[in-house]
Amino acid sequence: MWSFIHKHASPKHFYLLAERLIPWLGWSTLILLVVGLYQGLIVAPTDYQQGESYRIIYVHVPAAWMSMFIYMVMATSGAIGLVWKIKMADAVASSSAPIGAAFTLLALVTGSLWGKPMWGTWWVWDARLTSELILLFLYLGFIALESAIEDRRTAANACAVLALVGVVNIPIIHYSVEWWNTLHQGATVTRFDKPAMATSMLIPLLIMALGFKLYYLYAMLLRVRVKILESEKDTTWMKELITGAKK
Amino acid sequence: MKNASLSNAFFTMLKRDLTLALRTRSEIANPLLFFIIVVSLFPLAVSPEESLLRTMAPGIIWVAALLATMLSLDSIFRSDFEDGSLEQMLLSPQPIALLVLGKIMAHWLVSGLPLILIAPILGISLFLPGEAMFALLATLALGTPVLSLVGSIGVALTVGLRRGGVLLSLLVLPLYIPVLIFASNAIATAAAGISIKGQLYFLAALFALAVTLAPMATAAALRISLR
Amino acid sequence: MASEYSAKQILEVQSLSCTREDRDLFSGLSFTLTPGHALQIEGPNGSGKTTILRLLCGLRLPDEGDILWNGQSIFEDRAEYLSNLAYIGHAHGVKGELTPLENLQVSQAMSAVESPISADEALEKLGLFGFEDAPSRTLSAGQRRRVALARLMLNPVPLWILDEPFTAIDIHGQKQIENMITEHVLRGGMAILTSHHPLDLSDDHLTSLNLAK
Amino acid sequence: MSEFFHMGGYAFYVWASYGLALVLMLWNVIVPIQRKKQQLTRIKRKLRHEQGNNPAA
Repeated sequence: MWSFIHKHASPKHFYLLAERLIPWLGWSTLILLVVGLYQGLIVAPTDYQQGESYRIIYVHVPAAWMSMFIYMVMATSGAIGLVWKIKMADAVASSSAPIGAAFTLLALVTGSLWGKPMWGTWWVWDARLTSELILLFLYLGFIALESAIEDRRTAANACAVLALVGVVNIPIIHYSVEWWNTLHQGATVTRFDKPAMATSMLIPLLIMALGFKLYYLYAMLLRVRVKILESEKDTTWMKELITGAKK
Repeated sequence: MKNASLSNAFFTMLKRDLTLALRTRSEIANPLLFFIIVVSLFPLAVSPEESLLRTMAPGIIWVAALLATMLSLDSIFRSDFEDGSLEQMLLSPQPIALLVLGKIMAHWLVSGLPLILIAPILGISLFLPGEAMFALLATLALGTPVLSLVGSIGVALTVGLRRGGVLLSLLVLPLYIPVLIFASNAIATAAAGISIKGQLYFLAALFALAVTLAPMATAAALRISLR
Repeated sequence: MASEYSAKQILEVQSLSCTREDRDLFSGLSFTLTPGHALQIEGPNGSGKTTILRLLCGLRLPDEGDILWNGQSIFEDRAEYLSNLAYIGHAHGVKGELTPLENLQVSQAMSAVESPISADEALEKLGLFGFEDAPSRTLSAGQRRRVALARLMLNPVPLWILDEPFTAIDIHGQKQIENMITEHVLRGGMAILTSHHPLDLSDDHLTSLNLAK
Repeated sequence: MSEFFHMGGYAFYVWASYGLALVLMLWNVIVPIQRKKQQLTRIKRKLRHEQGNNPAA
């Protein structure tokens, strides 16, 4: 079993696999996002309570889901790279970090943009937004640590440890913030709720969520491909590939 | 590995770090002075008005304790990294997590304990009511070890870097947030006379989690940083 | 002189290769070290002498190849290998604030071997009589390195890995250390050291490895 | 059509959100593609350089 994984986890195979997958992923992401946007912005009915501003949900919620999902992927692939010393796992983790950070930032800003029309303030210390903010710090810590260490493999392993420590702390942070938020809830319910989701509103959300997942895979593979080009530039297979493919 | 040599290794490491810290006085004094100065900044910055300071006292003291511990974390591995004794520790047949736990305990005794001893005086200066004093001491007693334990992971990750200081705070502070939330809230609730068992249980749970997992993570991080 | 260390303790290095900032320092390096032998590694600065020692200690993972101790990879059962190894690096790890005695006590507690002699005797063997209680920072660089070398006396292990053991040591001291190493090897111990200092060991006890490309 | 862009008065908030989403997602696609091009040219130049001084190889 190991030889199978090691064979497929070798940079060469991964690069060829990525080259084949990238165009498909790119197009399917685009189609899904266009369909999702069409459904979300045009087809889905207006919310009787929040009017049109609720449509921000089709970007905010998938981004929030992705920010959490990608950190989990980073922790798992970091662990794989740390324990089984598979270079590609490290490349996946470090390629995912900027995408995850971008989604977290997107979730934060769209959350504030959605909050403004409803409560008149740009920022409200709501439990989910605060957890998202802390998650952004975790991402920035990961990226900062990775750029601070010169040796690529040491950086990957150190970041894997950080991601694992982070992933253990995420539920604790989330619980603490939720608990802290309910304490200071006070009378006015500033609960940051999604409106009651009619199916016609829910479908676009699921399409967008799927589109974001494919997009993540697409963007991550793009970055992994560049990392392979950088780390394997002296290998014979790379040279043949480049000289062979004279495009 | 006879357990006699295990406990011997642990206590030797603890004694070693304590003697080293006691011989360089400044290592103990600096975090303590920092703690006092930061706390006394708030009345100047916000207002000397009693009721305001009383409500903010738990938060001020705990944020200052957080930052003071953060500053003193560097001393756990920095000098050992520079003179090669960290390498010797990694090459010891004794389990590294145990040796690291000894060093972290020494760091807590040198940095965490003084904070606990001086905190009541600062509490009084911020008009903290008498009922909250026990909560202040209890939360610091349970919380500062977690700060040292979790902080040691961050400092182990950045020990090899020249300018690791700022990076250390970015790595470690987010992980301190649960402790900060439950500790400062416990003091505030106690000040209002309500029982704080729940918060203390949670802090104790964080302590148990940190004391079991953190040394292993720190050992792994050290092995990686010293590659 | 019967060998104190069991004959089956063999260090095997199989086609080791290591790169640093995508410049490969060495590749395909293989050798076997058996009891009663020393390996002297020479080469210009930056040729990876220290890197090899750190690889042999298991501090650093090689890019390719493996290192076996008694037929088992040192990266699997670390404690077993480390209890038979003593490494003294260029930064030898003697704390300036602690006295030589205290330094030795710490290294004694961290090793898993009973010490045949007391710390005082070990220090005396390295010519540090009378300096036992002074803080190490008051000692000269050469004396501090001897405190580090005294660990080898205090915790007898079969395999010594020494990085430039003769630096900052005076002529008389170098002779002492040379004897220490040769005695250790003739007693059936093993040593790997990086140094240009000639060791008077016959060829069947000493092999040298030159890293100059 | 203009009613659609008006978004029931919330035009700024909705389009700011979607605009930022577009910018961030495009950025994470364009940057790697550009870096791939740069890296490819760098490798090709290195290859030409290698082939240049030992054409027989």
